[in-house]
Amino acid sequence: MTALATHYDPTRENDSFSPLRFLWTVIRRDMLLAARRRGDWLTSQFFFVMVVSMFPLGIGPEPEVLRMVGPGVVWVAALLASLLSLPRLFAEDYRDGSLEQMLLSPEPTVLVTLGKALAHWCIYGIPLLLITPLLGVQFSLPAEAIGVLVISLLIGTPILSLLGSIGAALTLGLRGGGVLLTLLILPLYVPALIFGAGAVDGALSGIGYSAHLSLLAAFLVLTLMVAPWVAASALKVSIE
Amino acid sequence: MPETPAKLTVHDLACARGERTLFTGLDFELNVGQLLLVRGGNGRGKTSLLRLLCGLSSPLDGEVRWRGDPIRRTRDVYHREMTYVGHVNGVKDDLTPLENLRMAAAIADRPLDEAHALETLKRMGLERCLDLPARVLSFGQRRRVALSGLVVAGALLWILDEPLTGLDVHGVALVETLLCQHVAQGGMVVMTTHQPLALDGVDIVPLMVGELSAAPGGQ
Amino acid sequence: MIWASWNEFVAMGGYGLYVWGSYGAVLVGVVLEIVLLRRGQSETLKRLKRMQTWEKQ
Amino acid sequence: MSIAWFKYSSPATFYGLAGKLVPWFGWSAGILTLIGLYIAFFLAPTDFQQGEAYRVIFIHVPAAWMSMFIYMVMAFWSAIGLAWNTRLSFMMSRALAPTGALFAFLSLWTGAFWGKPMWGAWWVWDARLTSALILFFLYVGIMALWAAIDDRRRGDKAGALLILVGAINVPIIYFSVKWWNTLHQGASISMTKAPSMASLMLWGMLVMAIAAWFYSIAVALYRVRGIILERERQTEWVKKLLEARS
Repeated sequence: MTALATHYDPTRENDSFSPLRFLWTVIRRDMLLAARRRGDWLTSQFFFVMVVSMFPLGIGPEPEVLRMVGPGVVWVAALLASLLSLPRLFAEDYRDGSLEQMLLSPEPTVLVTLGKALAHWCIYGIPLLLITPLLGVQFSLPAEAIGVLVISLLIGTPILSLLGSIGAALTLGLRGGGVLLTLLILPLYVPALIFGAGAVDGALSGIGYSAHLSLLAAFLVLTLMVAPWVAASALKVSIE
Repeated sequence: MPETPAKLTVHDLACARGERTLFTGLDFELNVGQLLLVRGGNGRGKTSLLRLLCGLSSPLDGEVRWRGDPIRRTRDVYHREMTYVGHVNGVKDDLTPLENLRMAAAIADRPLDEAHALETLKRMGLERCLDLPARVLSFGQRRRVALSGLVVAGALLWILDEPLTGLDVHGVALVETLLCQHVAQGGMVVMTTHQPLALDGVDIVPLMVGELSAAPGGQ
Repeated sequence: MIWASWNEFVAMGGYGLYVWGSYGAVLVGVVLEIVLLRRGQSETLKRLKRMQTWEKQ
Repeated sequence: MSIAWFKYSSPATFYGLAGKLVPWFGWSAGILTLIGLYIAFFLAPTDFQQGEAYRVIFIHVPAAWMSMFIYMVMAFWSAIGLAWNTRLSFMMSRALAPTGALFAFLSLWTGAFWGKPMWGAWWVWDARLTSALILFFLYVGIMALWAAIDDRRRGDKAGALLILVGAINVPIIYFSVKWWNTLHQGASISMTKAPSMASLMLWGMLVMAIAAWFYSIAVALYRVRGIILERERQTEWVKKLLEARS
């Protein structure tokens, strides 16, 4: 048995990279776990495709109508897809006790929630961007509009993950957590939806989309600054 | 930072779950080389006390101090020097025991010596299932993975909630030797258990939880 | 006074449905809230009373 | 420091104080409402543009104001509760939520009933109405969260966090909806500036707003008494009170 290696070890104190490394650890960990369970990931992507594909069946095949409705439909589907995959953010770790171990890490809890939100974005957000062009074609959107749609989703999906992490932390361990999470977080998604879908509308109608995208980016920055802290205190409250 | 002596002191601690007050006015001090054995019936607040000591939950009243400072303020120092093994193992089903150890060490921001980790896993009797996902292991084996994480972490203060549950006879013997070695080396342990413990030569501080004011030494 | 007669007041210049629809809804909402509140309060008291006697045994 | 007073005022004393205040606020709300209605229906002239329909603003605008004002008061109590961990602040925000939700719903209802004669449609995606709709969803969300969490301490803190996040978002939602609305529909007739704002109308709305405010205080204090009883069930003073009650 080696001696107690890590008594209180002052040399560790000034390791300035440990928060970043810890953040990367949390992200890498969630990506690894998601890779081991590819089924969940696939269901979320297919959910997104199927929800979007239902609308033309409901609205009718005329290209002009679909072009007008397309951006809103894709964006609302992105909201729903992220809300579907958010309860899993903390639920499994909470159930098998590893969430407690993460809260007992010397690194601040904010990094846990930030890391998990970013991991959720990488796992569930980015694949959405790859599928969107196919769906854009389905709604006969011109190439430029599809480009703006993908960019708006690129800026928008982290917002969905960050705000969603607050909802996931608040509803941790509650019965009916998934529906409750949607009820809590959907109103907070409204600005992202308006700016995101509005950008594509702007591109389609030619009045320009840069204003929308910059406002969306501003909302992303605000969310990035607020959401992890709120989610961290929500986690501490839920774990109590 | 000047190295004040490692000491866990609890001052006038009170804990409630929902409406019920579990205990009040709890005072004790744990020094290096001691093992605090928390006893008490089910639902009397043993687990709640341990979670209060870890800082996972906040007390109704009173304070927990590590090296003289309240753990709320010296959170990073305290969490670097303690490890908690709760009822739930904290072992991920999709990862192999080695991956679990490596991930736990990374999360706890502790260096992991690969050889030492493998050797610990073998010593904990897990050599046959090193590359199997933890999902297929029995509860006892998963418990051993959690305990090997404890050994690899090498923290000063161990907080263990019923570490012996699910372990067979060899497992229990193994844990007892671990505890003896840890305390002998100047470590500290806070643990709860319902099973009898054969810990020779260990300075055990018994603590009953559940009466209104838990008087230490009421073995 | 603006209103020559009672039914002119009720007609509200042809917009009676909208004006009284709004004020009526507010009245219903307020009355409903007060009634539910008082009933809820008395129920709470009864429930607490029952729990108290139950705990006393 | 006034906040300290609140921290040390035990629920028992607050229960008594609230009990005394409820009838005062209740009756003054009633009187003010009568005055407001008198102004609305008997003093305010007929509007040449909209005839009598505009009289709905005497109830619609105060309801909209109150729904936002109550949410901000709830955010205030949530912040106090999280900062000083005072149980009473959490109870106050729980007591206010149903009344806030009622006013949000009423502002939607009266908005629709006013939109019909003015714009010819029961629901118009006007910036204010849409923000009121989203504010109503926020109220529903917070009450759903409280209902879902049994443990009171967790419910209080989780609810307070959600209210604060919502409070940060309310202005952003209003701005984004306004931006979205003006782009699509062009500047529609905005609610408050419809008829020339004669000072009489402003007075009418102000009186009704204060009446609604007093009403909310009375209802919130009444509801908070029930919450206090429920939470302090184990304490002596509640037991004595219950015995006296039987």
